[in-house]
Order: sequence, then structure tokens, then C-alpha cells
Amino acid sequence: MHQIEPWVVLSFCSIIFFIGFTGVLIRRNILVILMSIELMLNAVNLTFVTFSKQLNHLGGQMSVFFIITVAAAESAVGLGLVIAMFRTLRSVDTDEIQILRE
Amino acid sequence: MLFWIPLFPLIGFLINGIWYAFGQAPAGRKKAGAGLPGAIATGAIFASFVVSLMIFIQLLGQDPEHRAVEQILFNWMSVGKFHVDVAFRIDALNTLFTLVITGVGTLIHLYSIGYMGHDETPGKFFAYLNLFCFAMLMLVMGSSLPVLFLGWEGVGLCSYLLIGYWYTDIEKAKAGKKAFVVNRIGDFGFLLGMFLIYSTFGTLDFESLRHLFGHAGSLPEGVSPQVITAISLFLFVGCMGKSAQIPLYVWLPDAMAGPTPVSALIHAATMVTSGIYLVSRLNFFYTGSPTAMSVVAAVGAFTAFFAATIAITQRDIKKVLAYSTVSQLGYMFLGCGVGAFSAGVFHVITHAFFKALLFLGAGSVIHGMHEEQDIWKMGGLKSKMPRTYWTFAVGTAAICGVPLLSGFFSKDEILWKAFSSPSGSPWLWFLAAITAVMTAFYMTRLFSLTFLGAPRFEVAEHAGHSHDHPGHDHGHDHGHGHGHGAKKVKGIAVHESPLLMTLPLMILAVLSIVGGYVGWPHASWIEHWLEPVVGGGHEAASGVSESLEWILMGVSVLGALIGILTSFRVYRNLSLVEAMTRNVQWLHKILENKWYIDEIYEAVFVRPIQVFSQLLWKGFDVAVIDRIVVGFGRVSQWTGETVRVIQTGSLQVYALMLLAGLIGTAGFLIYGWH
Amino acid sequence: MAGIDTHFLSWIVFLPLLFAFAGLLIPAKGTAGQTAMRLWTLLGSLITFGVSVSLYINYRPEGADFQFTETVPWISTLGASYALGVDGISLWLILLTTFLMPLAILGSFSAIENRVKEYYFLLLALETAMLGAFVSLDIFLFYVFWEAMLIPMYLLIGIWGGKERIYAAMKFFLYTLVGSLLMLVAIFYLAHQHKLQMGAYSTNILDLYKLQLEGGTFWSAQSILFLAFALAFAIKVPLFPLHTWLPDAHVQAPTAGSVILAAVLLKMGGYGFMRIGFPIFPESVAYFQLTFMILGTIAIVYGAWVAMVQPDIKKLVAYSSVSHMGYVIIGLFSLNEIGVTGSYYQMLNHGISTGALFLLVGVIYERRHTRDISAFGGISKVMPMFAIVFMIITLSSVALPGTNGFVGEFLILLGAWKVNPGLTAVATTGVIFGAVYMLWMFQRVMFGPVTNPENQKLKDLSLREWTVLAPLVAAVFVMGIYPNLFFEKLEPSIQRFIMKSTTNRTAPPQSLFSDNSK
Amino acid sequence: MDISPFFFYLFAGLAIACSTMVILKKNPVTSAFSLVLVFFAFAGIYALLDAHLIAALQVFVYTGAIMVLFVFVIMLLNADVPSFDLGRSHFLMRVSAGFSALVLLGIFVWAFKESSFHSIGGEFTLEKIEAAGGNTQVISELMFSEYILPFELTSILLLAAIVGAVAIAKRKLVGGRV
Repeated sequence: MHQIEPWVVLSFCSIIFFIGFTGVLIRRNILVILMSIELMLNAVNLTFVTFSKQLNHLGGQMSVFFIITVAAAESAVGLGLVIAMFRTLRSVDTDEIQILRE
Repeated sequence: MLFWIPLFPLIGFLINGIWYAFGQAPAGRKKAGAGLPGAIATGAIFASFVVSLMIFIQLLGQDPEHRAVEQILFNWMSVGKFHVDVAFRIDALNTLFTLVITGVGTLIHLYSIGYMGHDETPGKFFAYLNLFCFAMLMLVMGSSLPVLFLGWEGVGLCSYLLIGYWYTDIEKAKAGKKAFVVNRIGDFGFLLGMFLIYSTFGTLDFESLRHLFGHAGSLPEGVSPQVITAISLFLFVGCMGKSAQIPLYVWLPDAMAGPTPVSALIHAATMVTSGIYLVSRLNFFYTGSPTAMSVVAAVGAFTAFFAATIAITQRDIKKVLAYSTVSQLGYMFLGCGVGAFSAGVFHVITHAFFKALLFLGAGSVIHGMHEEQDIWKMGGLKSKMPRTYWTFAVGTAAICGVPLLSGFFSKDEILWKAFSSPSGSPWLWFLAAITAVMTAFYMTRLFSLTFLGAPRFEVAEHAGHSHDHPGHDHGHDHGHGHGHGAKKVKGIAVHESPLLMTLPLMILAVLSIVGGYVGWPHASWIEHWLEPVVGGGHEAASGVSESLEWILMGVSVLGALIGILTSFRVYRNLSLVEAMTRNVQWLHKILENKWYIDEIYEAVFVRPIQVFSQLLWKGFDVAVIDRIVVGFGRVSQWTGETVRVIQTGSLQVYALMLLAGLIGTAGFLIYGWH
Repeated sequence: MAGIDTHFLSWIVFLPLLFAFAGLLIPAKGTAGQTAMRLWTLLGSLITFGVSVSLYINYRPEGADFQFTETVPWISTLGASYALGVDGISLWLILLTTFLMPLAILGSFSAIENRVKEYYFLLLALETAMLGAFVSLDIFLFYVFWEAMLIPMYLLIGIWGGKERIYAAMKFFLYTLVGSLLMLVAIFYLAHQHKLQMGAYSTNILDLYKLQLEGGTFWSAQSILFLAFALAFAIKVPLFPLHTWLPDAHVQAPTAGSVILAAVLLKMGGYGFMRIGFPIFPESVAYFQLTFMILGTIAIVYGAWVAMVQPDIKKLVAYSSVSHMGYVIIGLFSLNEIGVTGSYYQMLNHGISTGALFLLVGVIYERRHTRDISAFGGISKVMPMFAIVFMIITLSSVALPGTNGFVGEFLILLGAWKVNPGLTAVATTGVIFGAVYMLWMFQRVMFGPVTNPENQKLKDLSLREWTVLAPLVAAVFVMGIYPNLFFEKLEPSIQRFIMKSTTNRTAPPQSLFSDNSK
Repeated sequence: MDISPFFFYLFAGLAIACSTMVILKKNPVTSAFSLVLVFFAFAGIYALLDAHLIAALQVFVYTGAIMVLFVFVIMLLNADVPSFDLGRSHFLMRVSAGFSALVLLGIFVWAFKESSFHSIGGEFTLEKIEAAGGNTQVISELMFSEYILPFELTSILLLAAIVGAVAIAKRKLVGGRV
């Protein structure tokens, strides 16, 4: 039974990260986009923990702790925005929400 | 003790000025009469006259070679080696000026109390008048060029303020501005002269400069004559401005817009002579440069002649006197230009007496005629204004050069020096002598048109008119004052001026008679007195005998008499005058329009500069520079507009670009360095 | 207060900002609140002035080059530090700033009605930035303050300005920004040079004075760097032909903005030349001396001529600033003690007299809501006290002896004459044209009959306006009659400045074509 | 790394599969439930890596709190909106997104594989942590000593987020729609 090399774990993180990223790019439903962002955040968290383990340093895990907190805050605000937006525009379609352009 | 001389007028100015600014000027404050402000101002200037007299007496007792009183007040500027003190120095030359300024000044202040009696803002008037005296005294007492310049510009300012005193008439305000600007052109030359002096000699102090020069026209070592000439000419440009010489004389006739006492004090007796003061003060520069001397003499002689031609045809009593002043100033420069500085200064003094007298007399006439200034609308004032008549007659005789009056001595001295001095020439003498004839002519014309013959205006009955006219608003509405009195009463009720005004006239008349005796030919006290400062009068050039001097004197007296008599004859019969005028219509027109000099200046300098400035502003500032700047803005805007296409507003497109950028960066990091 | 002895300059610099932030707590709603806000700001600026006066008292001209110094490391990788210090050159500009600030604030008491709190906050923030720039002894810190000045001024013009305020504010912002960006690049280059020559990064100005840079030709390092700095400074001065932002900014800015802009911000340019431009690049100064003197002379004449035909009083005053600051440039570049002292003095003079002119224009603008010269006439009759003050300031502006303007212009021209008499003669014509445009404007506004019925009932100066103007009038005469008061504390610093700016510190030329074979 | 390859690959495979579902499934409810599975898989991997506290937090916070929030919002919005099941974006977009993601992923994997991660001797070895009372104990101690400032800041952030979320989502009572 061979060992799992760190790069394998890190590559796994990358895969999840880019899946998340692709999700952000290709989906039009803003809720799914938010979920994809959560996926990316998780991938990053895992990277931190991997390094923490590899380097015998707990800073990585501390960072994850903070990231989780921030992610929670972010999704709370994000979802709040979604609700507010939905109320105004009756839609969660990013193609219809292009106020930023003007 | 010296500082009291300028300090008294300054105190007077501050009292009157602050009282006016806070107590009289603001809306709703009580207007003061002329009495108290006038008394303050007169007292101030009289006090400084007394001090001047004391200084003079002190100087009398001193050894001629070291005849000077000095006082350093404080250090004005001190930068590196450049060091200027506010310091006064009175020697033989400027003690005469302080006496004239404070003496004649006192008389004119006194006169003003009467003249400005009905003015709206006498407080302001007397404040300005005192400020002027302060500046003028700084000018003549300053021991270095910057202090002199302080006074020089100060008198210019007061002149500006007083010419435009009745500023609600825009023409008068414009005349004030013109005076200031033309003077500034002169000051431009003055400044350049100062810079050149400082860069050449390293000092601006009169005494130090004089010591550098040593004696009698020798130049300091290592200084080229060209530099001396340049300095002299630069400074002379300043004198041209202040003393109204060609080509910068144009402001002085316009300056007559000011109240008449101002014309007497500033534009006849004192300020305009400061150019002569400067030239005499720096005589060592001029004697060191024959070129500069000839320029001064030529400009002086030509100005004297030129202004006299204009004076012959003027209708405004003050304008005639103004051109006469320009002409007389030309004489003074002629004197200085031929090396006879003491003769020039002598003429300054006698001129101060008789011209102040004439101006004040004219003021009295104008006062009596209710603001009428056109001599063609006067006549026959002899009986109505006897005191004015007699004093004016003395003044006229003095300026015409009637023997044994002051003008005769001083003018004759200049004429003789113009002929005999090494730098003089018969041509200068001839020009000056012609001018003397013309002077006699136009002054007699003025005199006879004003006082003799029958009145050429509607005479109102005298009943009920005292010397003082309550309800007659003198000065108020001055600009529209022509025939102002006539509107109220049918015709003009001519009256003699009050004693307050005629008393100074009488004193000045006496001075105009006796003032010349200090310069008795060949026994001239004044020449002797000034010798340590301006150098002795040059010995007559060889071959010029004393008999010639008597002959020339006889010629000039004869000329004056001819001028006077012709004028009397001509102007007794006015229809004859009209006929003569018609015969030489073109010349008369040119002269009456003052050779169109104002128009020429307007067309050659003023308009082009204005048009060009407009062009610079609209055509360069806005059209070129701004367009370039806006052009830069346009370019970046265009770039923005172009690049903007990819700004779709879609977050996902942005994210995709982010990704692409990331790939690019990663690619660079991997391959870029190889 | 803690550290007042050791951090004296920091206190002066940040005192206004402290007051500004404290002022945010004042509920500025309603008339009472607005009044409270105004008084609070005035108090803040007055206290700052008081503290700076004690700076004046404690400054010893015979003492060290820079006094009251403070140094705290800041950005170690760049070598930047928070270094403050005062010499004679900064001393008077600090006093000018703190002296004018209360007047500008008091002068805009009634002019500003909306967003009062923000307005005064920005004014105080601006004061901090200006003072900071004057005391910085670190070039990077100087840059930070320099840029920080831009923001409040931009907002002051853009929010409380006249009709075309947005255009003017943008123009002001872009002009200054363009200049300062090049300056930033040059700063980094200098820090790098310091690393190369001395072994460590430093942006301390005193360290940079010791740099040796190749100079003497146009494409040398010194010249390019000097031009990068000079562009920034010349835009601020403003030097012809980079002046066109000034008329717009002045005309559109609110009164206090104009006052501060003219009186202090323009001085930043001159100060920059004196603190940075000249002593760091002595050879380039010599190399570009004639160029800048010509530009300065053009500015004098050009500004005066264009001012002559302006229909708007503020624009006229703005162009007169161009003219007056032209004198500053020729005086500085004459590089002798007389000229430089005159230049420096002219900066102070210009601050006083142009500041006062803008305040006066503000006074009349508040009454009539126009600055069009042709709308006036005969004001002297209606507002005699106003006319008197206006006259005095006008005289100061045309440099009448006895007023402050004369001392500056006289010294400048005297100093410049030694370097280049021909140009000086041309520059001296500014004396004539200065009188023309100022007096012509004065005549059209003040003299003549009152033709416009709207001018009939104007109120004369109020007590508040007197309080604003009286110190300026006093300053005009004090500075004109006893300039030694200023020169005393200035002289050693100016002498050191000239020594640094004329000492040859060039590195041996590293030209490709240098012939070493001989 | 001394972790069980079996469990790692199990969890990893699950995570990859479920994340793909998240981004590909049309119905957000499906996506949400796939996401829950991803989170659980991650928690498993954390546990494998001896990060017990993180693993627990992952379950509590993500699956417990955040996912509930998501589902709650989906249900809140789901009512009577025909267009809720939104499809994917433009074809070109999808292709280029997928392509770039793959390229960058390739670069990442390559980079990770090429790099070597030496175990620099950090002080918190597994043994030490065990001796000090376990992962949770050590992290907690760190959190209240060395990391106290970020910790406090985070709490402020959370507070701000709560207030913000409420403020944003709150229906304005006056003036009709926001």
C-alpha cells in the first residue's frame, strides 16, 4: 500500500477548485454560482490543511477556521443580496442582472 | 529731528484717513465739513514747514563742504550684501525742496479749506493731500535711491488718487489711471537704472555713489562711459514720466481733472519737479556722460517748445496752465542738460511760486465762475474779482519773464547757460527763446481773455450773494458742473473768493516777485549755495563775453515784451482772432487737438496691446494650450471607449478574463525567464 | 499633551486633522449646528496658528539646518521614513498657511450653506496635507502629502464650485496628477540611485542631497530627473505654458478654495523647487537656468497681458497670479541671494495679496452673485470701506513701495539683473502692465457713476469681513515696511540653499563618447 | 503522507463526482444536495489529515448552517417562478471556460508534481499535539493567544455580516418595493 503524495492531495484540491470555477463561469443561476464559490473555498481550505499537515504548522488550520467564518458571513450576505435582488427583478438570472455595466 | 518733517504729514494723513474711513465714509455716518480736517492737515504740514526751516537755519550755520544733516531710522531691507536703510539726508539741495514743498504746501492746504468747503468728502481730500506731502518729502529727503523710489511711487499714487478724486465721473478716473500708468512707464526706466547702478557700483546710496565719482565729471575706475550713459538715460526715462517730458508728458494735461489745489501742489509746484531733483541729485552721473546730457537738454528744449505750441490754442484755463507747466519743466531740464543744475533748481523754486499762484488763481476764478473753465466764456473778471486779478497779473508777469520778477531771473539764467555752457548751443538757446516769446503770448492771452474785456457770459445780479454760497454744492457733481450755477440763477453770479483762498494768493504773489532775487546774475546766492552738491556753474565758453550776456538778456526781454504786447493787441479784438484762426485753420486744428498725440498713442500702443492680449487669450490660451490639454483628455477618452467594448457587465465574462490572465501569468512565470 | 516636545511638528501637522475628525461628531443640522461647526473649525485653525507661532518663536536661525526634527522608520523596503523638520524656508510658508487658514474659514462663514460639515472637514484636512508637505524631510512622505492635498481641493472645487465646477475640478486634478506621477517615478529612481551609491535605499531628502548624478547635458540622468520634478512643480506654480488649469480652478472654486489655492497651493511649486528641485540637481539647474528664466519672463508679460482683457474679476486675478509667480521663477533661477530671497518673499506676498483679493471678490460675489466686471461700476460710492481695502490690496498687487509686493519684486529683479539684464528688462515691463490691468479693473469696478440699480443698495463690509481683511491689510504694510522681520529667520537657510544648489556634485561623465585615450 | 489511500480516493472520488453534479445539474435543489455530499467528503478528508476540529466545523458550519441557508433560500424563491431552473450560459462561454480551466488545472497539477514539499520541522508534530491534549485543545489555545486579534476581528466581521444581511434582505415597509 503506497503512500499518498502531497501533490496528489493538492491536485485534488485544484480539481475541485476548477470545477467550482467552471461553475461560476457557465451557470446563470446566481444561487448555483454561490454554491460554486463555496466549492472553491473548500478547495482552498483543503490546501491549507494539507500544508498544515505537511509542514507541521498549525497556522494553516487557523486560516481555515477564519476562512470558514468569513465564508459563512459571505454566504449570509450573498444570500441576503439574492433575496433583495429577486424581490426587485423577479429573477436570479445573471444575464438579466447587468446593472454594473452602466 | 529730520524724521519729523515727513512724520507730521503722515500723522495728519492717519488722523484724517482713519477718521474718514471709519467716521465719515460708511453709510449713515455724519459728513464732516472742510474746517476741522483742513485744519488738521494744514497744521501738520505747517509743523513740518517749521521743522524744515529749523533744519535750513542749522545748515546755514555749517561749513559749506559738509553741509548736511543725516538720520538713519531703521534698516529697511538687508539681504546678503544688499542693504537699504530708511534714512534721511538733507543737504543744500534738498533743503530748498523741503522748504518749497512744506511752504507752498501749507499755503495750498490753507487755500483748499476754502476751495473744498462744499465738497462731500473733505476728510478724504485732506488725507490724500497730507499723504502726498509725506511721500514727496520722502522723495526729496531719502538718502538712497530705494527710499527716493518709495516717495517717487508714493507721489504717483497720490496723484492717481487725487486726479480721480471725483471718481463718479469716469473720465476723471480714467485720467488718474492714465497718469499712474504713464508714470509707471517712467518707473520702469527708473528701476532699470537702479538695477544697473547696483550691479555696477554695489550701492544705491547717494553719498557712497558720490564718493565713488570723486570730483567734477571724473568716472570711477573700471566703469565704462557707456554704462554711465545707460544709467543716466534709464533714470531720465523715469524723469520723463514724472516730470512730463516728451514722450511721456500726455498724462499731465489730463491730470487737470483733479481739484485745482491738487493741480497747483502736485502738478505744478512739487511732484512734477521731482525729475529735476533726481537729475540734480545724481548730477555726477550726468556730467559723466555728455550723450546723456545732450539728450536731457534736447528733450527739455523740445518739450518746452512743443508744449508751448499746444498751450496757445487751449480753451480750458487749467489746460493752458498744464501745458505751460510742461513747457516750464522742459526749461528746467534744458538747464540741467547744459550742466546748469543750479539754474534748473532755481527755476523749480520760482516756478513753484508763480505756477502755484497761477493755478490757485485759476482755481479762484473757477470757484467764482461756478465751475466754468472755458476762458472763451469768461472775460471782464477784473472788476468782479479784484484780488484774484491782481495776483494773477503778478503771476503772469513772472512767468512771462518781465524783468525783476522771479521768472525773469531763473529763465534768463537757463537761457544764458543754454547758450554759453560747453554743452549748450545757440540752437538750444534759440528754441528756448522762441518758447519764451510763445509763453509770453499764451499767458497774456489767458490773462486777457479771463480778466479783461467784456464778460462773455450772462451775468447774474449780485443781490443776495455773499462770498459763501450756502446750498451751492461745490465739488459735488463736479463733472457735470458746467453751467451748474447758471441753472439755479439765471446767468453766473461771479464773486470774489473768500480770504482763506485769496490770502495764499497774495503771499505767493509776493514770493513770485521777490523769489528771484536769490539768483541775481553774477551774485547768485543759490548758485553758490548749491555748489557743493551740484558743482559750480561752468565757466562760460571762451569767446563768449559778458557783453554778449547782456545782449542775449536784452533779446529775451524784448521777446517777452513783444509776446505780451502782441497778445494784448490781438486779444483785445476777438473778431480779429477769429479771422486769424480761420486763416490758419489746419494749424489751429492740429494745435487744438494737441498734435493728435493722444490719438496716436491710442492707435499705436493701447489698442494694439489690447487686441493682441485678446488674441493671446482667446487665440492661444484657450485655443492652443487648452486644446492640447483637452486633446490629451480626448485621446484617453477614446481609448477608454474602445476598450470598453469588453466591459460587458457580465461577471462571468470578467471571471473568464481573470482566468485567461491567470494562465498568462502562470505561463510567464514558467517560461518567461528562459 | 503627550510628546509635544519631541513631536512638535507632528502636532502642528495633525492638529487640523484632529479637529476635523472631532468636528464630524458635531451634529451640523440646522442653523445652530452649522454655526457650531463653523466656530469649531475656526477654533481649530486658530489653535493651529497659535502653535505655529510658537514654532516661529522657538526657531533659531543660527541653529541647526533643520530643527524640531522627527524621524520614524516607515517603509523600510523603500527606505522611506516619517521624517519631519523645519528650516527658514519651510517656517514662513507654514506660518502663511496657518495664518491664512482661519481667515479663509472665517471668510466663508456665510458663503457656504449646504454640506457645511463636509466643507469644513475638507478645509482642515487640506491644511494638514499642506503643512505636511512643508515639513516633510522625506521625499516620499512629501509625495504622499502632495497627493493628499489634491483630494480635498478637488472636492472643494467639484462640490462647492461654480457652474463649470466639474470641468474645472477635472482639469485641476488631471494637470496636477500628470505632473506628480512623473515625480513619483523620479522618486523611485532616486531611491534606487541611493541604494547603488550609498548601499541602502533612502528617500530622506538630506540623504539625497549627497547623491552624485551625472549631469550637464540634456540627456543626462540629472536633467531628466530634474525635468520630471520640475514638471510637477511648474504645473503647481503654475509656469507658462502649464497654467491653463489655474483660471478655471480659481473661477470655479469657492472663495476659501480660491484663497487657499492661490495663497498656499501655488507655493508648493516654488517650495518644491527650493527643497527638492534645486539642491538635488545643481547642474541641471544651471543647465536649464536660461530656459526657465525665459519661461518666467514670458509668464510675467503673458499673464499681465491676458489679465488685461479678462471680463471676470476672478479670472483676472488668476492670470495676475500667473504673472506674479513668473517673478518667483526668475528670482529662483537667478540663484543669488538677493533674487532667491526676493522670490521667497514674493511667494509670501502673493499669498497675502492674492488671498486678500479673492476674499474681496468673495465679499462682493456674496452680495451680487456675479463676478462680471461690467456688472459693476461706482461701487466706491456705495461701499467706501470696501473700496479702501480693495485699493490697498490692489496697490500691494501692483508692488507699490511701502507695500509687501515691492520688496519681493524689487529684490527679484535686482537679483535677476545680475544674471541676465536683457530678460530682466523685459520682466520689468510687468511693473507697467501690472498697474494697467489692476487699475483698469479697479476703475471699472469702483469708479464712475452707479449705473446698475442692483449695485445701489449694497451693504458695506460687515464686522466679520473686517476681521478677515484687517490682518491681511496689516500684513501688507508690515511686510512692506519691515521685511527684515522675515529675512532674519530666513537668511541662513537661503544661504545654505544657494550653496547646495550651486555646488558641483556631478558624477564623472559616463558618456559613451568620452575620450579616455589621451 | 500517512493517510489511508483507500479512504482518500473514496472521498476524493465522491467529492469530484458530486461537485460536477453541483455545476451541471439544472435544478438548484439537486445542486444543493450534491453540495452537501461534497462537504461531507471534505470533512472526511480533513479527518484523514488529522484536522479533527476543522472536520467537525466543516460538518457544523457548512453542511449544518450554510447548506440549510441555501436550501431555505431556494425554497423561499422557488415558489411560482417558471424561469427558476435556469440552464447554462452561452455555448462559446462554456467551451472557453472549460478549456481554460483545464489548461490552468494542468499547469497547477504539473507545478505541484514538480515541486517537492520537504517536511520542514514545524513545532506541531502529531506527537506533540497528542501530548498537549489533542488537535482541538492546541488550536483553541493558539486561537486565544497568538491569534487573538484576528479572532476578535472575525467576530466583528460576523456581526457586521449579520447586520448587513438583515438590512439587505429586510423588506422595506414604506414605499413599496425596494
